[in-house]
Amino acid sequence: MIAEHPVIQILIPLLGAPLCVLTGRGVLAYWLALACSLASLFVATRLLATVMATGPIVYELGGWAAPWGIEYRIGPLNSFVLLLVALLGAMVMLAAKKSVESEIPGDRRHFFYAAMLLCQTGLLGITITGDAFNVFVFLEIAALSSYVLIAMGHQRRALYASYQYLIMGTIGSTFILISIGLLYQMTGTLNMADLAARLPAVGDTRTVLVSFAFFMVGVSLKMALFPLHMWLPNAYTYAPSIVSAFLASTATKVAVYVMIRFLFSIYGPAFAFDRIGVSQILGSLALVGIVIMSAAAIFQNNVKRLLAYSSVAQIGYIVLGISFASENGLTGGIVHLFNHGLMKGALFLVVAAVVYRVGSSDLNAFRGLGRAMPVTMFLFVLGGLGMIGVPLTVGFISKWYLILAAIETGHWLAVALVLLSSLLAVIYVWRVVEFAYFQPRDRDSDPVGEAPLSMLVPTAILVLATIVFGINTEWTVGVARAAAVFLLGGHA
Amino acid sequence: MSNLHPALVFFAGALLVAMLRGRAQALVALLVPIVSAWSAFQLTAGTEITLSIFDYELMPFRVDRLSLLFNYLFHIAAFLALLFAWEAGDRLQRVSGLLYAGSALLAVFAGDLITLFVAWELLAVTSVFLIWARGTERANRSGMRYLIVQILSGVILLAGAILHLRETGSLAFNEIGIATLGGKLILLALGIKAAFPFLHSWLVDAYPEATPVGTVFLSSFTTKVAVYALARGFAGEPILVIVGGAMAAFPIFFAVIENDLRRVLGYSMINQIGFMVVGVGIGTDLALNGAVAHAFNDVLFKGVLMMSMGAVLYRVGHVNGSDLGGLYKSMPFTTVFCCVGAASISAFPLFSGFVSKSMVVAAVLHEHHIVVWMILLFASAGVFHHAGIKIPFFAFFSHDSGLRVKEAPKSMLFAMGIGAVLCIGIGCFPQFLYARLPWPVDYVPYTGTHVLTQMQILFFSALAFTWLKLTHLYPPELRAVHLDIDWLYRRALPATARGVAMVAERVRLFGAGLALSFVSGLQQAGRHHLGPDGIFGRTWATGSIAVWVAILLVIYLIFEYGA
Amino acid sequence: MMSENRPNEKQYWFDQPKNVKLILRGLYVTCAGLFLADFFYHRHVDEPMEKIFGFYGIYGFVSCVILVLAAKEMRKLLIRKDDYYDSAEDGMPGGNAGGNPGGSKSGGDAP
Amino acid sequence: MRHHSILRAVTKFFLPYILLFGLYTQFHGDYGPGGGFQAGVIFAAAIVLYGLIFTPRIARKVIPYRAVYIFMSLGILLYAGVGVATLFMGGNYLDYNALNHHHPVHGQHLGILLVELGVGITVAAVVICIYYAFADRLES
Repeated sequence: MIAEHPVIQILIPLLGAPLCVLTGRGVLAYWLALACSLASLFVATRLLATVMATGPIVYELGGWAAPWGIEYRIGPLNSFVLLLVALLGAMVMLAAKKSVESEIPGDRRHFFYAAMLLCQTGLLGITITGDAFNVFVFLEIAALSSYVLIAMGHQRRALYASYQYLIMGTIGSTFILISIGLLYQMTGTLNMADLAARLPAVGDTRTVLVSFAFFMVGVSLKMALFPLHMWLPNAYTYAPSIVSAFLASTATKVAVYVMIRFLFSIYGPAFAFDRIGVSQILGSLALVGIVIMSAAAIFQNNVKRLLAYSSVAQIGYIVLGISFASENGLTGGIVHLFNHGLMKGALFLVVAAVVYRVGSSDLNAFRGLGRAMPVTMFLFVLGGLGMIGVPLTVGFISKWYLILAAIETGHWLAVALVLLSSLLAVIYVWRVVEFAYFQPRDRDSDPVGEAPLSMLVPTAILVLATIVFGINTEWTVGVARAAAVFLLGGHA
Repeated sequence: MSNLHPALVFFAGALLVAMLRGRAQALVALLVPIVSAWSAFQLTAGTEITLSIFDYELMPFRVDRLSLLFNYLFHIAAFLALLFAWEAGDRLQRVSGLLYAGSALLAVFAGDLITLFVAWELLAVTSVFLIWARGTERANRSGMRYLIVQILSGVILLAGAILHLRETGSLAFNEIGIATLGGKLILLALGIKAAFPFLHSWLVDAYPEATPVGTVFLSSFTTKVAVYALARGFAGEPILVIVGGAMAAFPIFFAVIENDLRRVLGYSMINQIGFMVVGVGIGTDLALNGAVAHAFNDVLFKGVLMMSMGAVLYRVGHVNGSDLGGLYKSMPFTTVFCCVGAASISAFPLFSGFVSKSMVVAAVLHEHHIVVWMILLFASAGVFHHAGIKIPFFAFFSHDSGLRVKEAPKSMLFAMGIGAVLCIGIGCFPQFLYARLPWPVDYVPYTGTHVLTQMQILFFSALAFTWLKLTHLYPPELRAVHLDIDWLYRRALPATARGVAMVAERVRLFGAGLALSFVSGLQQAGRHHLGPDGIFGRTWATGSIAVWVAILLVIYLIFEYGA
Repeated sequence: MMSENRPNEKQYWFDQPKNVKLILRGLYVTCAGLFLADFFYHRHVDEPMEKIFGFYGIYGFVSCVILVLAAKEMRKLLIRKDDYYDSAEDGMPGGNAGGNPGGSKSGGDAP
Repeated sequence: MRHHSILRAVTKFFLPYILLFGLYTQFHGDYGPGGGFQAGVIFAAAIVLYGLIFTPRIARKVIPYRAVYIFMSLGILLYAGVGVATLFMGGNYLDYNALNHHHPVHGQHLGILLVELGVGITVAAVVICIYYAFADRLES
């Protein structure tokens, strides 16, 4: 049965989405979506276990062998990302019920869950496929459903945020499509492995160079790499809280995965890093982004927005790791991709809980919550420590490898800026802590209670994971290192 | 024989204390150091536990004579602080105090730089709550500054450790030296925690803002861990002799004019650390023994002094020298204990400071560092002046301020009393301390010459104080703030930033063209451009994002063709 | 050192000026004794400077006087009002950008 | 549009042919030009035309929202269901050969027919749904 797992991974949410629509109003849609997410997580876990035990899995759709047919090819890297998406999907879905009931009108909830599942389908599909065009298709599935999800936010500005995301996302997808089209023109194939084999022969042509430029810009838009991040803060701020939690922890990470995959397994490090020297552009954008966006996060008055800016900064860390193109750098980037997903998911779930109880994600809404919602805020503090990179949390592990890689390659400026941004992270996390613990609640506001258990448990699981993986790094770093070695060695 | 890491006992104890309330909480908190001591005092030098992580061999637990000495010290200090906290403490302070003491133990048993770094950051994160527990706006801000500086020290230590690893291939925490860049960075990190000159302002900024209990904890651990680390990593670095001399001398000037008596103690703490740093810098067995022995004694007598000031703060609500006086009438026991602490820090014969400080001074004399020796003599006189006389005089004697308060709670008196007894005990029977010093001891503190010269210095200092006081040459205590190096980042930097912004605004009004664009560039870097209305914070028009897309595409294309 | 405004209160030992005088006299006598002890006791010396008669006493006295007078001069330069920093921090229009140590304050500033 | 009698008459006349052409495109798709995407759009065009001429309100009586949603979902389920069926019959996902072990070519026929039908249903439903969404906005 494990042989069929790759396609089952995609089928579960794909079939779940229309079924959710069919169930109509009522809570059935939620339980169905939850069941699908949990099943999806189970499959992802088995896939990762199998890949780590026996090596890559290949699955041919429709029985057509690659390069004619579409194949799903699962190695250490994408099984790791699959697990991240499925895990966050499941945890967010566990927490979703109450939050969705308070934020989404009753006649739209089943559509909401269908869109969530479709988004998950898209993200999982991007990750799992071994076909460049198929990446684009799933990219569009994920993107279209996330536009819908963001537009469901209850403020009117959600529509504008969604519209802007739609324009930017479409430009990004189109650029990627143009790039894939140019590659197809030069090589006549869409299969990634086949592309990698044929590209070196035509690597010096303008067509390939232009395709590379289009790809890099398109994917930078998708993953909100500074300075193409401007769609992200609004999208995360005005989306329903649950959607913010899911997208912030997975969507941009999957885009980063696409970049890693194209850079290392299609264009190849020799072309991308040695011939073009993309490190310089990526590295400098990442560094500027890390510092400016961390600083921008400090001055935000809405916690969702604050976290959104911090996300852009954290994307910078991942990209910085990739730009080193060394084993440690790539390991750091990949492990941070996973770790940051955990941390941001947890933090946004905390915000979702606050929005559920207090009705706002404004900093002022956090006043006095340290007393009113002690467990929730404690989880926020723990998650925040991870963002800072305090030892014994996952954030430290990622930064450790990034700094190690930066020192190895002699990028002293990068070392200094990464350390500086840790200080900035202290400040922006502190701002929330200060409001929650050191500012009294307004007297005339209604008393609030602890977040419901259904939201606390998944948040606590994620926070616990950030600490467990911060102490026992064997597993996460092991997988990330395997992926890094695979990427560097496979096609170098 | 035991292999249990005492830090674990403290961490577990903190967890337990966090769940209890009332008297049970205070009692369990008090039991933690006792329980831990029961196993920790059985540790024997040579125990090592290694661990493989990150592809490196780490040694989170290494016991030798140096770490054992600090192990004993920290257990005693934690016990005294928690006893002191019996009445005045709360859950937050007990838990963070226990975690803080545990982190200090983690640090002294760290056999590698990574464990040291972890402990280093834990020390910062756990202790800041002792400042914040005060609950005032000033304490909040001061705590934040403290945290930033401490975390900064941590990241510098980490950077240094990584460099050290690259340069020497080892993460072991032994002799490091300042030959390499990594070593220099590590020294800088230790220097921040040890309050080297110009890096010291966090100490005098934060310690007086903490709670009465908090300052007792704070004064016991952070700087002593730093001294420990210096003794282990940088013994015999000549630069430390100079740094230590400066440390011993400059704070006493500030201490003389400072009004907040706990801040006075903060300055005198830097002064005492100066002696230890000189000892480490000399690096002979005698000097190193003197340094660590003095660290040991400093925790005790500084603890007694901080506790007595804490008791005053607890009863009176402030410790401003200008508004105190005559308290000996209502707090007689506190007065006595404070005087014992003052005598110890001033190194009166038969008090603990005498038996350890003199080791450092003697070592300096042996090595013929005449200038440093004179500075240390000056510092000895000075410390008697500001800590030995000024603290008890202005708090308990001086003119009667009319304050009539209750004597300190019994638990506080017990804590101070035990500390005072230990001070006198070590002063009278130094062999108990000497037997536990890490290096072989061949030193006799009580010689005629030594006792006589010390008495001469001290009594003539007192004579000077009396004379100055009677002739009204002595500066009165004033309710005022005195600038220190933290002025640079608390006022000068913001003011400069404001000045730049203001000048920029002027130029913007007058100028055009190049000046304009330059200034607007400056302004963009300014604060409100990052906020919700700023260039990086506000919502961008969709079109302008698209322009960026185009720009980036062009950059990529140019870059590729250039390559 | 008298608390005239509290006539009914118990008189403490230091409230009596004669006791204070006693203490001071004791101090003078001890100092004189210690100073003269240099005549009778042959100190063990390491440095030539130490041989000077009454070196330690003189050094202690002079250094303390210098210390206090220097500190007094220093105070003129350094003294500021009690609420110097408090007013400064509130007066700042929204703090300054993070990145320098002063950025720590933006953590404390409520927007 | 109530007074445009000519348009109303012509529309009534054309509608069956448009629908029929849609079905032709659908089921002829595996032999000639056509297929689910095109067929769905053509089919939906008939409904859109009907709605334009006879007001969306009446069009919604013919095909109510609920039906649109159900068809939308059913289309995907049919498409994915064929794939699942091939899985259960021992092939890879969407391996039509597995549908008929004796005559793989027949299996191919059946598979492509069903999959295209699924695509057609979903596309038609989605296009109608988009039209409704816009029309509702105008009306309200």
